[in-house]
Amino acid sequence: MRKDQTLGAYLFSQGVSRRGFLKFCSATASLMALPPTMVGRVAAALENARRPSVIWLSFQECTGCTESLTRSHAPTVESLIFDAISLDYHHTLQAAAGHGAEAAREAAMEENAGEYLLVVDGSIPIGNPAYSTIAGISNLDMLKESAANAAAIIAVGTCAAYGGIPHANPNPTGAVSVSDIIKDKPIINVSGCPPIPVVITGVLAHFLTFGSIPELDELGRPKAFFGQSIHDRCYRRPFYERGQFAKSFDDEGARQGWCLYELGCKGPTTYNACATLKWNEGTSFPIGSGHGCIGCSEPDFWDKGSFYRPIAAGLWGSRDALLGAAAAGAAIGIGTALAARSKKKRANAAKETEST
Amino acid sequence: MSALDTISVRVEASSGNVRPLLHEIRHALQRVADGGIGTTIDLGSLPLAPGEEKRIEELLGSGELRAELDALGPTVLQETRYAGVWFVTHRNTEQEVVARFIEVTRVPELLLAQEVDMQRAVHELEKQLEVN
Amino acid sequence: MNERVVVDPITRIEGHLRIEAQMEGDRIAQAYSSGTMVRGIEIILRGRDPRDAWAFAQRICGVCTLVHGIASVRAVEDALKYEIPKNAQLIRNMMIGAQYVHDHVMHFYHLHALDWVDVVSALQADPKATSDLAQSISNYSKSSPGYFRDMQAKLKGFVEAGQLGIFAKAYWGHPAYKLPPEANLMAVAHYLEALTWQRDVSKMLTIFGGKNPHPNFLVGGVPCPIDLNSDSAINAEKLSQVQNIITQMREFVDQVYVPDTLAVASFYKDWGAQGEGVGNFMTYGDFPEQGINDPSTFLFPRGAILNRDLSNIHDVDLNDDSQVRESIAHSWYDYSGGKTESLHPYKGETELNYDGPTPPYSQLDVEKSYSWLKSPRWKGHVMEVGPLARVLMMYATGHAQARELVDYTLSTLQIPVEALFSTLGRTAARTLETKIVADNLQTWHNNLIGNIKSGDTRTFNEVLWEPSSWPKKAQGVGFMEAPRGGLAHWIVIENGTIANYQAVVPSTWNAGPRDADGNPGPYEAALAGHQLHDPKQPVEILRTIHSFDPCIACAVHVTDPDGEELVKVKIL
Amino acid sequence: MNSNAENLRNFRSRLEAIGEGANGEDPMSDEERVRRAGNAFLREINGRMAVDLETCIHCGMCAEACHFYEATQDERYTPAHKFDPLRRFYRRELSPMRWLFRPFTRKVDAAELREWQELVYDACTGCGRCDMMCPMGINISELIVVMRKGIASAGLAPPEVQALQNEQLTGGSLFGVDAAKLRELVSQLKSQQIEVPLDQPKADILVLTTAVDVLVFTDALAALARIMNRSGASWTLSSKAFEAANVGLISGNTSAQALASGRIIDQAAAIGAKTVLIPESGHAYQALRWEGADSSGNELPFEVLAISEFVTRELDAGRLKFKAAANGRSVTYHDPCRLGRHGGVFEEPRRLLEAMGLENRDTESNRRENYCCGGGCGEYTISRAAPLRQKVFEIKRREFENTGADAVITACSNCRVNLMIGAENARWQKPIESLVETVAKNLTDA
Amino acid sequence: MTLLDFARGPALQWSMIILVAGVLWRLGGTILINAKKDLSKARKEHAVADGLKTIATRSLPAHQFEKNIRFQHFSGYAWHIALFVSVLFFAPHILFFESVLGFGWPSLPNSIILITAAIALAILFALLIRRATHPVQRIISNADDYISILVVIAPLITGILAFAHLGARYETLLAVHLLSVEALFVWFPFGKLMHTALTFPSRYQAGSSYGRKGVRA
Repeated sequence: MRKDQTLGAYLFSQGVSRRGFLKFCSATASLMALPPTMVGRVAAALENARRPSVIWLSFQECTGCTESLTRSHAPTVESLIFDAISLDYHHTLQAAAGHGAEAAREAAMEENAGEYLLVVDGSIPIGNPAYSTIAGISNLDMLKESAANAAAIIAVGTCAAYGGIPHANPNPTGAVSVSDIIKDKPIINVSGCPPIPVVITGVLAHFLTFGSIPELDELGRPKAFFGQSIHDRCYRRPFYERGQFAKSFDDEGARQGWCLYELGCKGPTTYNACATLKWNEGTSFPIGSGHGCIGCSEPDFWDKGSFYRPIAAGLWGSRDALLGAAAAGAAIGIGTALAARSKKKRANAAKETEST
Repeated sequence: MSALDTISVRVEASSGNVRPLLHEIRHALQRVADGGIGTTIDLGSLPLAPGEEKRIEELLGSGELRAELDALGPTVLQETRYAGVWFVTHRNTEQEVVARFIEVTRVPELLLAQEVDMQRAVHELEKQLEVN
Repeated sequence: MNERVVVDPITRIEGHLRIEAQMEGDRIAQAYSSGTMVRGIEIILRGRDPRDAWAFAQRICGVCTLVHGIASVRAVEDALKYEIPKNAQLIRNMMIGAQYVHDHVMHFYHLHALDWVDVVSALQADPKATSDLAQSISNYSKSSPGYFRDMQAKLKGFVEAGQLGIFAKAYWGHPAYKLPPEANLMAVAHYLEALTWQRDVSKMLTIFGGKNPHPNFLVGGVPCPIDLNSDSAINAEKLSQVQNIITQMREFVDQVYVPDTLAVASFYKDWGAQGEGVGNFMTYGDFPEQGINDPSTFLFPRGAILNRDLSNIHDVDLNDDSQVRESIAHSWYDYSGGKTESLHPYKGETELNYDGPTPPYSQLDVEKSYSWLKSPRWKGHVMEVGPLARVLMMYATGHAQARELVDYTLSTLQIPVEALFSTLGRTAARTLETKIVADNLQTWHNNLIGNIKSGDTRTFNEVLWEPSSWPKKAQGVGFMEAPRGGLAHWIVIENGTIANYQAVVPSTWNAGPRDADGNPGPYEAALAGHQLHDPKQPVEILRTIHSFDPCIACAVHVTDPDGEELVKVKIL
Repeated sequence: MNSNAENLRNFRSRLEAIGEGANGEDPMSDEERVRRAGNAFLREINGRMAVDLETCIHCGMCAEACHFYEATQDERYTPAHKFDPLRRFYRRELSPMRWLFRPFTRKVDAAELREWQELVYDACTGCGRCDMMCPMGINISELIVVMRKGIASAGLAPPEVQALQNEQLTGGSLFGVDAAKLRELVSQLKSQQIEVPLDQPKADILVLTTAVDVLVFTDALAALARIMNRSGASWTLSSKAFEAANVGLISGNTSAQALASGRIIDQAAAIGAKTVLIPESGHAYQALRWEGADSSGNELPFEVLAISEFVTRELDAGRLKFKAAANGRSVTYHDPCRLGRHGGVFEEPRRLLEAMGLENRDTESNRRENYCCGGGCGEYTISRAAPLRQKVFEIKRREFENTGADAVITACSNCRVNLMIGAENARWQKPIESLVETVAKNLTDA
Repeated sequence: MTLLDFARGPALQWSMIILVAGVLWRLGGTILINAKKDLSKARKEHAVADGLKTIATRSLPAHQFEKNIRFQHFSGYAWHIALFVSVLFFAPHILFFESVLGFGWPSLPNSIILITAAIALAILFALLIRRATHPVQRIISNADDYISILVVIAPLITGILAFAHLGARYETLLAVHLLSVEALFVWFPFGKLMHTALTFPSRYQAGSSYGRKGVRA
């Protein structure tokens, strides 16, 4: 598919029928979590869509987000790369290395100025620019340079979206998110550690289809995927309603699929599509495999207490603080009582001189 | 220990969404039967418990008509036991399921020959005639 | 012309790696390996619930997405003397095994292959001849001329469109690429095949761990319960799904991966004579049959080999203060005892101390510190870890299948046993151990089913779950053989929280910089002497570095047991 | 009886004149009043009261126990409201959180002390019925006593109470009764063959009487003497300390209370009494039995008995005997609050009635839940409160009528005076009798 | 820091510290303003037993009072019991108690909790209206009474909303619920909610001081 070619023309040239195109469109609408009634609009938009250049930067990351992308089945990573986008720079996947790799990035930025999509995974350390460099360039500089002419930025993964694990207390490297640095570009946060692959591709598909960013929630995430909590859409929700909870891993409740709230599940406060899309072509999702949600699509989820501490238990620290408070309270109480006693004594003394 | 303890109770995982789905299908079907427009339900948007999708499939069963479409991977359009209710499964070229729908309509639109395709077919038939 | 060749970024790896090669003429005199990214996960781990540690540690790396999780739960279990049920042991083995097969195949096709395979050249291939070639090395079903024709057409359309995407600016046409067009086309086809295949087989971790990447683990067992009557547990349906995945894995390994490795290797036998490294190899051992405390039952044995001497296997003790030690002589850290000290991980200390050039820079000052990686040493020796070390260890200890596979490979390729100590040997060893692991997956799965049938469905041991049941102070080490080599996490638990946490990972062993005595790390040693055909297109460097399968996010870690003055940065 | 009725009429006119003898408010500045009230509060509030003041949840259930509220439905008569100034003072000055509470708690001023005078003297008899109601277990009556003490210290006790208190402070007895008057009565009794040992130098039992008995219920004193003599005990009445009533307790003046108790205690010590016998007076029993030791600062060297307790003991010991089945009449025993609820003497009077062959028919509220006569704790001396008292009397009247008994018997002359006045005003004919007189009448002659 | 993090973390911690310290401060400071020893001779030496007995017996009104306070008595019982059931037997609450106490207990089904919470809420509203309109309660009420009833009502309302996911996102509702509970914790030591603790010494005193006079209080 040439750069100036529309997707409709490209598919047509590949011998794909209109029927096949419509199938493609309804699958794409489903992927974008759009209602089936939107297929018509998707078709109209996709027909005229052009293959965007994508520059994917990896900063303080673990490559889990890229790994996740490769698990995408709709579209598959290969059809994404071959048909839908032009992935011009991506550390882990690209053939070129060193100068060649950097040259590819620079060329893509130049040729597609103002039109390319910048994808970022990983956080950016601002404690010291040398905490993370590529080709001798600090992440901060590379991000600013690459963002300058981008059409939009997709922050993939919780690190890029919200700082993620490097940002976790005490944040040794001063890691920050993309939106902490770039303020003048539309940014889509596709959070998750890693994000669900079809959510990554779904957002790419949205940009490809409509050339614009989808509707976002207050944390910059596409509402289509992050609009409802895991808990709201969890198949174990009826057990929660009935008050049936697994009390321990591998107990009878756990085996029968009872709610994992008491084992620390963060589903109620986590917004993501795991419960509906599930992972790896619908195979399962964490709750489906017996472990509570750890809340990985939420900002600072690393610092919200143990993954096994129920939400309701709070994060109030140790009992020592309460013992200290008890001691202090008792001491103040004793003090006030003693002061009150001496006040009474003075009043009794005063009585001697008082005539009634 | 009471006698109740000896009765083994099996609680099936259930999202509680299967019955409402069937109700929705029923109403949609009534609309189509009354001459109204069809409805498409994206199964990917429903939170289903493990095994529930299979249960839905079993509940709907399979009817008289089954069509296979080969475009960007196979798609199976299976009419269910209930006329006018179709189970549509799209797969990609790697046979991975990319989307599943329940369509309530007389004929899924995907089965109709498309005008563009027919134009191309006319064109190609002409070419064929020229060759021979 | 004694220039400095800099390759940064080293792509098709995990993480941020920079190689600087000091040239003497057209040969590399000295190579310098630098990890250029630091996050400080071990600092972040301090003070947290040890039961949570796996999730943090796992985010060290998303490629070897499971290994740090396993090492972490094992470290906590070792510290607490926490026994896990047999099913959990088997499921963990299967998850680790699945990770091996998945990771090695992806490394071969998606990270390493493009060093040997010229994608552009594939356009010239004859699909029929390609089909013949494919059928001559394997009975894999997808090998018809039509199949390769479609593949070639797709590739052609892609290249002709001018937007090469991930294939842009590579060293296509470089004379070091020696495969005929047909082999290139076959490899490109399998590159794409492998992408589909890996999506399917990655589901094994999802079945047991809920998602992939980053499946879930549990101190004391595994989180997925087993109940043949429940949809919400591992049931018969899921077990048969697992069986299908294992079958699919073994098919691909036997019919595609192994034949491809041998086919490609046959064109690059000269790489059997370079890129050796240090000649010292170490394994921690893994895949326990009877529990983690009985190394004699491990599939992968434990030991150390010095100076290629396979007849003398040295014992490795991770708790011995004098064995594993880390040096920071050329790393951007400081020790209280000075830069020349080396410390055992239990006592490890670190203070970030960047004294390199201010970015943007074009060259590092290798006389000083030049990497965020430390330099771990075993009894002072530089050690290589990874598939080659494991295969050598199995070979040396008489593992029958390993011996058979190694001998078969050597004879097929008609290369001497010394060729194992090379870039080629490293890549071949990865393929061979993949087959061994894939075959064992079937055994573990059979054992799991057998155990379930015998009535044992336990997957979690609750006894030590509550931190109140723990000793006030405990320490332990969790080790494993990650796909990239021996991995160990050391943990110190005090009052129910993590007091110190340290990971010494395979890529630190392999990619670390020089130590206080100036001994280069395995990457550095392996690169020395390489001849570069064109310093501007140093594909030779990529070949050897990729043969180690670098994982740099893993390799960089910092700890600070004192918790004071965590970050002290001097910018020169 | 007749003489009693006549005496009562005289006593009523005397009562109405008491207030006139008082000087009205003590002259002092309002600041001084507030200061003195505060000092009194400071002295009197103890840990028990602190807990009570902290605990009140303002549920208002106490109103339902209060006869003044029940009779009028006036919410100001809610017991919890009656100690509101004390609560506020406490919160500002003694509460553990006084520094926090002070800015949010209005200071008690003189106007309020004046306002609360009516609430704690006219509209509270300290009967303690609300104490039994309170779900938090607050001793409300005790807190109202402290309220009275504060108001009294501020010189704001009602004129009648102040007048009586002054009289007791100066003369020792009340209503113009003095030693001479007592002697006169003693000799009068002697003329009726009733021997009253007066001012014996030594005696086992010091018997007290009250001005009301001397003035009104002379028969009661006679009856008492008959009982004592019949029991054969060594007893005496002392002209130096014959007055059992303690106006200090009523008015809230602790000094006056201590002085009145002190006279008795000293005299008992002087004659070597082992027992001090309280006549039919509820508050006198409380003043000496339960508060005498605290007033004097030492444990009492003698026991304090109400006359019914004494008679019961003598009966048990066989020293006294009743005529068998003398009556067959039915009566209703009215528990005086300070003898019963505040004193713990519930059963002895009932046992005596039974022993005399009288059928006791308790009112629906009885013993610890009994309604006050409506004029206790000096209330009946306050002229302006007469209409209020009369309303409250209706509650008693209703309860008494519901029993259908022939007569009301009580063991407190104050109750009796008050009930008789109420009955008279209401033209209610039920006889209101004295327990001690009934006992005396039913003693066997031998 | 999100609102929920604040509510679960520092706000919870500090409100609990204030709660514990405040309760002991007020309790200690009150009880230790000691009473003088009563020098009068007790009628019987059962004061301690009587005190303890009264702690229990005061939970029920004496027969003769019962008819006058039937509404208050019933409603008081009903809302207290409903509230305590809601607080003590809702599974998430038990998890909180477990985190503080180190042990938990079985929970009740959510439907029951919802009913009890609704009952408690309805009665509290009725009592709030009664307090504002009934002459007796109005005259003895101060700000404390209204604040105290509101800080009890607030967690019930926010709890029901959070439970039913009504009105806002769950974490916001949960945060608001937690904050309302924390407001209760903070207010607890300073207002009349302290009767929860003080009623025991108070009743004990009534029982023992009346008891030594031979009167069952």
